[in-house]
Amino acid sequence: MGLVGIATEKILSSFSVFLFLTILLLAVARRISSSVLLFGLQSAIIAAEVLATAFQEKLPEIYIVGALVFVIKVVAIPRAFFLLTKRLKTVRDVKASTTPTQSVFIVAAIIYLSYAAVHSYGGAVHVPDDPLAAAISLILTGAFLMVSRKKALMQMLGLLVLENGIFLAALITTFGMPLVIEIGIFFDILMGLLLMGIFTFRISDTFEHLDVSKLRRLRG
Amino acid sequence: MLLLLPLAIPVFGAGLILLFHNPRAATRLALLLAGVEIAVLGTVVWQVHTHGELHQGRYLRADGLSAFFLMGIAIVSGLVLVYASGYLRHTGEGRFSSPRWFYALVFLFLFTMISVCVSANLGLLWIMMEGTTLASALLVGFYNTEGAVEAGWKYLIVCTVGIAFALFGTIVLYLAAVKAGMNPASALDWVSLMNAAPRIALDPHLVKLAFVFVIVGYGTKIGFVPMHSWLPDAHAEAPTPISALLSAVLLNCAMYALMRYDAIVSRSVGPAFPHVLLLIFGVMSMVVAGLLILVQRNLKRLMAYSSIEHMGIIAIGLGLGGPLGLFGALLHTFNHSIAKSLLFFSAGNIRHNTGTLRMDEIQGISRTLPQTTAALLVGGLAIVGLPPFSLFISEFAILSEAFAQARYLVVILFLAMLSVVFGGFAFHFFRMLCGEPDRRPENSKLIPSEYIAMGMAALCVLFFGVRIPHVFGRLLQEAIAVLQ
Amino acid sequence: MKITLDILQVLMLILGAPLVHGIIARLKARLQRRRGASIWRPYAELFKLLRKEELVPPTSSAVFRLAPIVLFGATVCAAAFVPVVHASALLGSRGDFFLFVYMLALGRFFLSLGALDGGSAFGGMGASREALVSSLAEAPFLLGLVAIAVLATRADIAGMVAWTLEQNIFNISAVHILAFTSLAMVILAETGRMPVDNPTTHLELTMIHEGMVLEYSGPSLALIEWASAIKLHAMLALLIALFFPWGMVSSVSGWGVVVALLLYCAKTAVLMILLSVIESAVAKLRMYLVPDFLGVASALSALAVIFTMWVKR
Amino acid sequence: MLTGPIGAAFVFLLAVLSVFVPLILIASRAEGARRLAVALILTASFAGCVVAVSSFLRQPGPVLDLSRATPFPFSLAVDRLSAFFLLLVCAVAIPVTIFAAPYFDLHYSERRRNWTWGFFSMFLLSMIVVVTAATGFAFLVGWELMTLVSAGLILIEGDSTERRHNVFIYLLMMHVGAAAVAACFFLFLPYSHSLDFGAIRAACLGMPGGIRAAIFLAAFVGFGAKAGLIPMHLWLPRAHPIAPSPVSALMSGIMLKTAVYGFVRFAFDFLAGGPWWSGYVVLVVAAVTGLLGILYAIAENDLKRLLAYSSVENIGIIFLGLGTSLMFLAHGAPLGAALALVAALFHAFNHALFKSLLFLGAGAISNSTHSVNLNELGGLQRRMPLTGSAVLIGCCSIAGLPLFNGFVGEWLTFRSFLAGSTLINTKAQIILPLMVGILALIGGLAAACFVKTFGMAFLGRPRSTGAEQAEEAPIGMRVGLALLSAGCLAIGILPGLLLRPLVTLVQVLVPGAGVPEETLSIARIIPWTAAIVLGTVALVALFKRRERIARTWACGLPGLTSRMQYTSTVFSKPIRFVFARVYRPDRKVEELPADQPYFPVSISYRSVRTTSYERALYRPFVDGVVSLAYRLRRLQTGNIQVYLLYIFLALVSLLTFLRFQR
Repeated sequence: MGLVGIATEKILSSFSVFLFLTILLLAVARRISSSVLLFGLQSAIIAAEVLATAFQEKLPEIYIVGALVFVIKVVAIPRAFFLLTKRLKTVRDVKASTTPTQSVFIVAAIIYLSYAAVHSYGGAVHVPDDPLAAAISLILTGAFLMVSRKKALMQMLGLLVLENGIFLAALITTFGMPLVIEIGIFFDILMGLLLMGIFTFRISDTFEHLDVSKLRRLRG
Repeated sequence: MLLLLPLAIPVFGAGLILLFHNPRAATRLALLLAGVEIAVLGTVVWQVHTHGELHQGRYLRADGLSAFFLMGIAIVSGLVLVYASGYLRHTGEGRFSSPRWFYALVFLFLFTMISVCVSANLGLLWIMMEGTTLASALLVGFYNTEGAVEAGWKYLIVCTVGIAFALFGTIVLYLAAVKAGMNPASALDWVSLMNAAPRIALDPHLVKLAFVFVIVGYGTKIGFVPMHSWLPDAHAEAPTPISALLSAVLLNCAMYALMRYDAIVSRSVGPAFPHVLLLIFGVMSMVVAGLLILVQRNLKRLMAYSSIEHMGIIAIGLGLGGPLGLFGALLHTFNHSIAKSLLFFSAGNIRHNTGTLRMDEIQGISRTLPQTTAALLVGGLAIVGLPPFSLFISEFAILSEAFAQARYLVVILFLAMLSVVFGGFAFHFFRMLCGEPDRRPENSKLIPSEYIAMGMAALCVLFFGVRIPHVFGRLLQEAIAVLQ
Repeated sequence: MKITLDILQVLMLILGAPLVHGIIARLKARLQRRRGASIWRPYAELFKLLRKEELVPPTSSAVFRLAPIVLFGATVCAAAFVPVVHASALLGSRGDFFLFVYMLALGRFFLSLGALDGGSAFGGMGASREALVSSLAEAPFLLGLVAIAVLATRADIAGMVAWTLEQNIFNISAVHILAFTSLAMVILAETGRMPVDNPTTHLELTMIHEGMVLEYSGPSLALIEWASAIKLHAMLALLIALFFPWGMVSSVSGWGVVVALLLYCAKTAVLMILLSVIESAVAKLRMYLVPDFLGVASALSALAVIFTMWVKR
Repeated sequence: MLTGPIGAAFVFLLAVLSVFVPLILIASRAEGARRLAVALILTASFAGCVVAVSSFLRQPGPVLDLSRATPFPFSLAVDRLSAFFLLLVCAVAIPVTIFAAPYFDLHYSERRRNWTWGFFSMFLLSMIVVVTAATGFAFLVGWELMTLVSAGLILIEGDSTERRHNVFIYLLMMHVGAAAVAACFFLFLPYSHSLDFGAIRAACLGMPGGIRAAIFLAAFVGFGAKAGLIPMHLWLPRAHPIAPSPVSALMSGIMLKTAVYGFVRFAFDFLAGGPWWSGYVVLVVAAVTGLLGILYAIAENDLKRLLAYSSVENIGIIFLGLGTSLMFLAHGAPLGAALALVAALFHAFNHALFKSLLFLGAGAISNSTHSVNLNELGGLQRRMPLTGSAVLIGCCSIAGLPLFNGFVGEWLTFRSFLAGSTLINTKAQIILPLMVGILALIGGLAAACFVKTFGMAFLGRPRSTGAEQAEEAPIGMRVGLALLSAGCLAIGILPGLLLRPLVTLVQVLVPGAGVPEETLSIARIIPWTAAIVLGTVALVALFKRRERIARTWACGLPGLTSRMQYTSTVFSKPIRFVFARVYRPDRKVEELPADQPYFPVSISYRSVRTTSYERALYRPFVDGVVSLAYRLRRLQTGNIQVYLLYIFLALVSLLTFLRFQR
């Protein structure tokens, strides 16, 4: 029970609070760049939690997973996003269809709901409440971002947040899935992002904007 | 070893094709590879049929159910590639829009779908389902037009989100399994899950939760209402062969995944819960899609909605369960894929010759395109479920199961929707087929490749309506046996 | 013995028919303070017409020539259903009143065709009016008879007559009264008497029957006239047989037959007087009032049928 | 049990119609091939007649079981009921085919001729399958094929916009009807566990009343739609007239009877009588159908539409019989039930004969004059005497005149009504005798209608050059007409021919009925009356008479023109006037020039029926469905965020469902 041990304890018990902080900030963020930064921060926290879990549970392969998370979600993806924004040189705000205040309230409601959900379902899974609630609220926030932000990039980001939530849930409930599967999932995420990048280029080429809410030629 | 082959061929084939810049050569190679692939798949199916299921490591397995779907994939993809070889006379511009990319992506697409059918591990299954989306997204956006890009984006985002929920569902199931004391290494393996199903039920609520997420997730890919929104766009904007692949193979693969989960859940918490959900989604899809068919203006969107409706029918068959229900559902997946690809092929010809897919601008093609009309007619009669075509058989089976279980609400809606859909198709087709054509296209004759593809499909539809071959019947029974 | 009597009955209905016409004409003349022609004149007319040559319209086909003959044949056959002096008839015991009514319809059908074959406007006018009247008259005619049949629980005319014979004249029911009225009205319409049709006019606004026969001449005309006379006679005989059969003999015996015959003549006479009074008292109805006239008849007959429910037991 | 020559003949019949004829027609377009095909169809129908008669006489008939080859049990069997209708199909098919051969040759190009004949034989096949099916699967297959193929035959004739509209309505209503029929088969499943007729019959005993009632209603709706009961008749006057005449003959003559067969099969054979109210329901609907049908028929001037409406009327008469029979069954009086059922089946057979005869006659007329509009015909009796005589026989039969077959059916129905007065239940006791009035009215109107039909088409002066230059139909057509009219006369004068077998058949359907003596008495009396009438006619005809052609009386005018004749429109005027409530006519009279009312140059008169079931009943429903569809269409907004929202909402609602589900 050294210093590291205490650190892991702390991380596992209280880091989820920071997650709530990130999503609240995401709700108010007006710039794509800042949202990306927040996402990176969020991923970093998750990575920390992964490592902590690995240390606590003595599961070597989870270290690898943690490393993957760090490399991909904290380093690679945000860089890719910055690249994209530079290349697309679009206006850089997120084009929210809800005012920041509304967003904050909604996210707060989400957090409350996820706690409620955890309390009602919690009996099933014997895990600390906060992280699970954090996971669920990440999922819901991701969904909320996708629905309320009109920029293609922000939809991608929302998807990633949602992804984070699922990943976190998996981690804290089952200490992650078998390694191969995890790797496959990461691969999928990367490919998906790559494709979405291609499509954002195509959208900006063909429509001269990135506002997905304006893509309404196909209906009925 | 045999199981690796059908996965390896498409991957390397895709890489190989990318090396050929000459469209003709690429086409030839693609057809060659397709032939080999089909042969291999055929042997796989035959092996499964004769020696029971095949294994490959911990992650690949092919049992009766896989064999049945593999057969469907083989047949349809063969038809599609033959048709496509003649279809790709003109392609969109931009990167990824040349014939070689087309074929390469198609082979990747096939790879993902095949591996969906042969993956023994639910995690792998999920990865590959996501893979299908990724592989086909570029194909949907192949033409690079406004519509194509828009459809592609919607397809990518909506399906990825849906699939994400499926992942969550998988995790929850995994959690339930692990908590039930299964070894985490094998807690995602379908067979061991089936064997341990009763044990998993020690927390039934968790299992149900898992199924809810899975049905929403994979339901998005299947095109259940209200998660169907991507489907009409993608089908309408993709190149015709791809529309055929999407609606005839991809939807079936998603349905296959759902079947796997349904089997586990039914065995662990009893069939009541999952079947109710399946019935709800099935009926909802049937009703909404059936009504929307009435008011379509674009031929391919019409087909897309009819695909949704038929997925609804299949879901109803699954939800009813019972020997006839499963029989009907599985048979319907096959019949529908053949008939629907036939319809898409004819739609493609019509677009070639009339230059549009807007049904109110098409007239009198029975005079200008007799052969295409014949194909369209056969496909149409089959798709609305009239004898002597194959879909009549499967719908007959599903209906009799529904009546036998005295589910009167379901059957009333079912019959009503059949009539509505019939009305819709009859209305649209009469307007297109009859009347005086405004202008005569230059080449109304089918080119050989189209002729082969459409002819085979039409024969298949008719033949399976008259009788079910013995071997086919056996395969079907084996598939059903896997699920029960 | 019985068979011969049956045949005699039919002959009597056929041969006596012109006499009935003659008598009615004479009675009407008297009521209108005219001397009127001899009651035997119809025979003379028939004889004359039968000897004349026939004028045929150029457009006409075989149907034109066939029509009067079929009409005559059908009417004769219908006459063979009606009992006169004893409760049986040549066909009366097996054939029922439906057959009787439809026999008349057969004749009417062909007469209308013959009229249309003339190719003139009059024929068409007469035929179409006849179509209206007859199609509306059929229902009350049959319903009236049905009412009696329901009471008698049998449908063959002879049987119905026999049943009526057994009843006491004093316990005649409402059914009989209603049925009689409706049948009488129907007969006026069917035989083309006032107030439905005027057998003596040739004014195209009013005529029905006369319009149809306008193109006919010579023997054909004779057959048509004769047939309509037979029709009238048979109808009267039917009324008598169904409503006042008393006096008819059930077992054939010489004197009984004679008495029955005399009684029959008396009853017919009464009916003829009634008819002639009506004819000279009532004005002809406008064409489109005829349906109302027949509607009343239908209502009465329907009531008759409904009343049977209480009368029966 | 396909033993002996009869089984062989049955297989031959099916094989020829299903395989040989189409193959031959696909194989070659030569004249000879077509002749061969026609000959094959004829021999097949003849074989069918043989099969029907022999298996009617000696039960059990042939049974053809293909269940091993087909995905669901598919077997054909010829029991007494099937045999009767099989005879109906094949017996009518022979003359129609004979007629059709020259007709199609004259009307169609090479290609269309081959298509037509192929469909023709498929059409016959489908109807044979329907009447001989022994499993629900076989029945439904035949049932759907029948609709499709007939639609194809109509579309071969042409595909103008309104034809398309009519065919569309036809297909749609038939499909809905088929759904009802399928439902009433499937409803047996929970109890019979198979759609084999034997199993169904056995299961019926142990079924709850509710299900039986549901099955009865489904059958009534499903088969009623096919038979054209008002208000489900909408398609009939649209589809029958636009088909080529031989096909209209098949549709009106036979196809409607398959619906009667289906209803009898269900209501009598399976259910052995519906719930207590069934008789009343059927009776009322049938009465309305008969009355309105004939009223609409009279008002028509298009010969084929007129015939179509009269089919509606005759279906009404048939169902009057069926309803009466159900009523008797409900009150436990098998004898009366038997009588009414005999009446219905007898009339069904007769209608098959004379309605196909009349449609073929219409075909011959349109073939010679290129018109079926009664206002453009006239004077044809002199120009085409044989056709005329045949049609005259048909008209007399359908008008229900004695000595022709139509009468006997109506007579039996009348007598079954009368027999109703002996029932215990007072309601039935009054209602049935009153029905006599309805049927009498129908009969009278029918007579009027066909006086008009024959008179306007064949008598008087020709009303158009087409009618003036008309020539007698070619020999093949005449043979077909002659055969059918001979049939009408034979059954009309010797009804016993058909009545005796029918009585034996009814013994099967209504167990313990015994022989209704009416059937015997009519069989005995009709020949006598015929003897008297014909004797008198012969006697009178013997009179040698001199005749001279003289101009028709024209009130002293120089001469009559065809325009001074009564037209079909005017002829029906009085009746249309009296029944104005039924038609709600919209009349328009134009006199030109308007300023001089006494010497108009031209007067145009138009009167159209404004009562429309389509507008009153069907439009609102269809519009409702379509508008609902449009409302749903609006949900597909095209905005991806909304789409995502749908997914999340679905998920959330399912989670809440799960939350409260335990």
